[in-house]
Amino acid sequence: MNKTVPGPEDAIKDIKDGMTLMLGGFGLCGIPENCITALVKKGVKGLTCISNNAGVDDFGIGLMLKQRQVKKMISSYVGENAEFERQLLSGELEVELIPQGTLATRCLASGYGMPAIFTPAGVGTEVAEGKEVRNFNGKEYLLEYAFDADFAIVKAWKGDTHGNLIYKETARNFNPMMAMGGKITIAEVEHLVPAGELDPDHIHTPGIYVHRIFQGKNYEKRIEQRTVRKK
Amino acid sequence: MNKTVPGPEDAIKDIKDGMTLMLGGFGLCGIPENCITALVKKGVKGLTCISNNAGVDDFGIGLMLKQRQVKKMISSYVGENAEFERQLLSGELEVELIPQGTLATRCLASGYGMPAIFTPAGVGTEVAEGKEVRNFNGKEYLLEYAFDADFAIVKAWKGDTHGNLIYKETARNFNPMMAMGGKITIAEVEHLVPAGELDPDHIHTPGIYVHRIFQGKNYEKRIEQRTVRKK
Amino acid sequence: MLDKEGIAKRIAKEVKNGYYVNLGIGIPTLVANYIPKDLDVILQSENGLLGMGPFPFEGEEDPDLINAGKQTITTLPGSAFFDSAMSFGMIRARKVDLTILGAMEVSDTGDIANWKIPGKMVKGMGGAMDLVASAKNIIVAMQHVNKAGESKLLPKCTLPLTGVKCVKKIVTELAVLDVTDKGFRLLERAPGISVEQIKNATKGKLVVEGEIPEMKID
Amino acid sequence: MLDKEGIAKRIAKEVKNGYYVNLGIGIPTLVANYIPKDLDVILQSENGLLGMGPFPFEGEEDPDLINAGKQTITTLPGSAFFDSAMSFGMIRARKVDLTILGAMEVSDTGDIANWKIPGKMVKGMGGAMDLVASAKNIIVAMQHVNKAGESKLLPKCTLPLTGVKCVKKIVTELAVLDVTDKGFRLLERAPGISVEQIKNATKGKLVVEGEIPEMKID
Repeated sequence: MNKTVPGPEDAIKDIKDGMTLMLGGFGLCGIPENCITALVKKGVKGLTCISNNAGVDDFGIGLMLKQRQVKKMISSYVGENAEFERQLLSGELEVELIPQGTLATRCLASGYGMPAIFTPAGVGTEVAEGKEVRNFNGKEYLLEYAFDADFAIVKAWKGDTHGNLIYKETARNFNPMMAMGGKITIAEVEHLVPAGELDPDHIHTPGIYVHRIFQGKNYEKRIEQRTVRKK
Repeated sequence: MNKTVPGPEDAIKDIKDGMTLMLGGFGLCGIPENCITALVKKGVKGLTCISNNAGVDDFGIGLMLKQRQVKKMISSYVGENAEFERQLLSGELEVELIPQGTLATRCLASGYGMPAIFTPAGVGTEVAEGKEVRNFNGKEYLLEYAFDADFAIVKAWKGDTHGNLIYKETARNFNPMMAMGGKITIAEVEHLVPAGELDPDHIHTPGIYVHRIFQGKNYEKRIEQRTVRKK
Repeated sequence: MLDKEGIAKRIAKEVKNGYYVNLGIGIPTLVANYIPKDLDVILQSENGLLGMGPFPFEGEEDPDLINAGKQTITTLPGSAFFDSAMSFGMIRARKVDLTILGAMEVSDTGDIANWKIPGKMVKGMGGAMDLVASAKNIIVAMQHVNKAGESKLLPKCTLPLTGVKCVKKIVTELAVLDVTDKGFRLLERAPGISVEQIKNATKGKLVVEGEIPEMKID
Repeated sequence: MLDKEGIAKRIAKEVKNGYYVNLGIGIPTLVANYIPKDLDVILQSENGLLGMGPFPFEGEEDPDLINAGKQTITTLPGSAFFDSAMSFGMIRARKVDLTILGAMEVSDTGDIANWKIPGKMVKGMGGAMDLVASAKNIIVAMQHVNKAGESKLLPKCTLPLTGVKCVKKIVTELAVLDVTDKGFRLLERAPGISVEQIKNATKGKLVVEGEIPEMKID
């Protein structure tokens, strides 16, 4: 069950204008750098991107925004970048802001074949507008729907040729749920190994959820907030 | 954050007659042997047990059934034991049979703070009787509720003093969801290690879900169907 | 007429390269033995394993490593373990390409009954209801008639249902049939079995169009 | 009057042994510095970590290891990583004992507004709406009045809400207050601050019963 493709260009070759993509990562941590570069190069447009954040001006999804490839962002927190703000205010870019846990759980719902979930996040706020509210045991919850994404693009630390993935530290974040939630899932990994080299007990995303995998290159892994203490 | 207790008797000491327990395991694989023995010794009665299976006559939950400690079983597959059948037919024991995936996902819902989930399992069957049916995108789903269990009792392979757990192979099964789903969660482990010895990337159940942990003893790990091939 | 091994052999031909397959208990389990070695196929065991291998060698049984039938098994290179919520998650999300399971009855609209006989001790549905409710492709392996000689391919199931309108294909000792909008469509006859015999053994609506070839198994 | 560090110090006194705590960005982050060393407390970072440690030493930053504020951090013995679905799962399931976060406005019924100012660029709510909707105990760290001198403790929030009826306690530069059925209940005065000053700075319903002690922080 070899799912290896040579590189990001092959992995994303059938991503078309107007499609909906899930992109893993939290901030700039655990983002699919290679695929983003390939998407920028390919120049595919009118995309709806489901991603917790929108990158910064010159890195991550910010690179796609700069090229005006994104029609709509579905995120929980954006605006670390000026170009994003400009496009938003000019009406070129549409943004749907949703609570972070709702975002994560709607991805999980897609991957677990659940059409909708209930969450209390946003009850009584403008997030609840137009949504079904339901009371369970005296507490109110919103009905939130699973996502319907054409592709999920994730980044893992290690992966094998069957598509099994292992993430590193907090670079895990949204990647596992998105890997499960896409109709077609592309994984880029820092270390691609033959099937059998990963401990089956350590795998975070089983290969059944992954359709294409490749060994990524030249990871920059930019740090957004470098905070340190003195020795 | 030391959650270690000396042994199973201490771990289960406040389990009372009439309570609802989740018990991990699939068949006899990954069951909390030490806690079951302690529950039998304690003689607590009138229990509702949420467990995928009900053990065999002389092992697992079968030992509790023999002592008539169980009022109700909530399971997906039972009847590997004669005493169970006798009690069921005589009306001493109540059984609620639910699909295995529904059982697993209702546990997950408890652990993820979701009051209910939607699943297509059982639509159009007697499992759907009295339940809300809802159509999403042309497919029908049942609304199934999260469980409300007083205690969850699980078995892991390794655990640390903070309650972090790692399961082994298919002994994982229902244990992680139940560990998340109980109001109070007790974990028995084959290898209890100091906090810091487990790789944080390998942990299946984070310690926040576990309230008490102890090093189990004398695991029999009985095999239900010994199937082999010749060399 | 096919024996159980014959039914398993015929079903194995439905397995395609790259498939993730879930095999039920009984005849479906035998299918694994007949999947051509040159196909890349991964077996899912719904208790929490992808990449189920053969039974262990004597003395190498691992009590922590079993399949959904509670049998001792082995893993293969590339195997992955997961919990039961994820296991049924991938089943519900239709990531499993093919589900093969046994049945007591199937209706000509694709309903299936395989978990309960009124009056008998009920052991439970296990994962069957989840599997049939979600699988994108379900093949049923079953006997065409029961021990009393009565058809198990019916206009309507008489036993409590496991799932509705879900079965896609049926392989019995007599025939291969698809479930279509018009009822059971006869695709192949078992070696030595006539269309007439199949008609007589099928109580549900049966569609016979054109020449029905004899199935090829080897 | 307390400075930011003072507010953080006072809030740190609310942290009990054995607590799992989620700290928001801003003043709440400072609270970690004042939790007594003899308490066993574990910090949850909602991007997927239990057991958040201090900032790394210079040169030891790991880009794969950040907190919810995107700052480089470290782990501690007993840390565990998990995905964001599980992270918000444990938040929704009320496994986190205490949530501390900032606010722009709080109402005397416990509503909170802290994510959006109409007319300004909206960055998003991040995890705040999930946290306030589910936390069993929420303490808000905030300034009692805004830069224009207007009270931020109101009868009704004027800004778009983050959550309703969720705030339990508020610590400001002037006071510690509980949110009760009857409104804000004054518990403690900041050093040198009079009840009258707090009354003047509080636009929402304020309950003052008996002698109000001056808070002790050291």
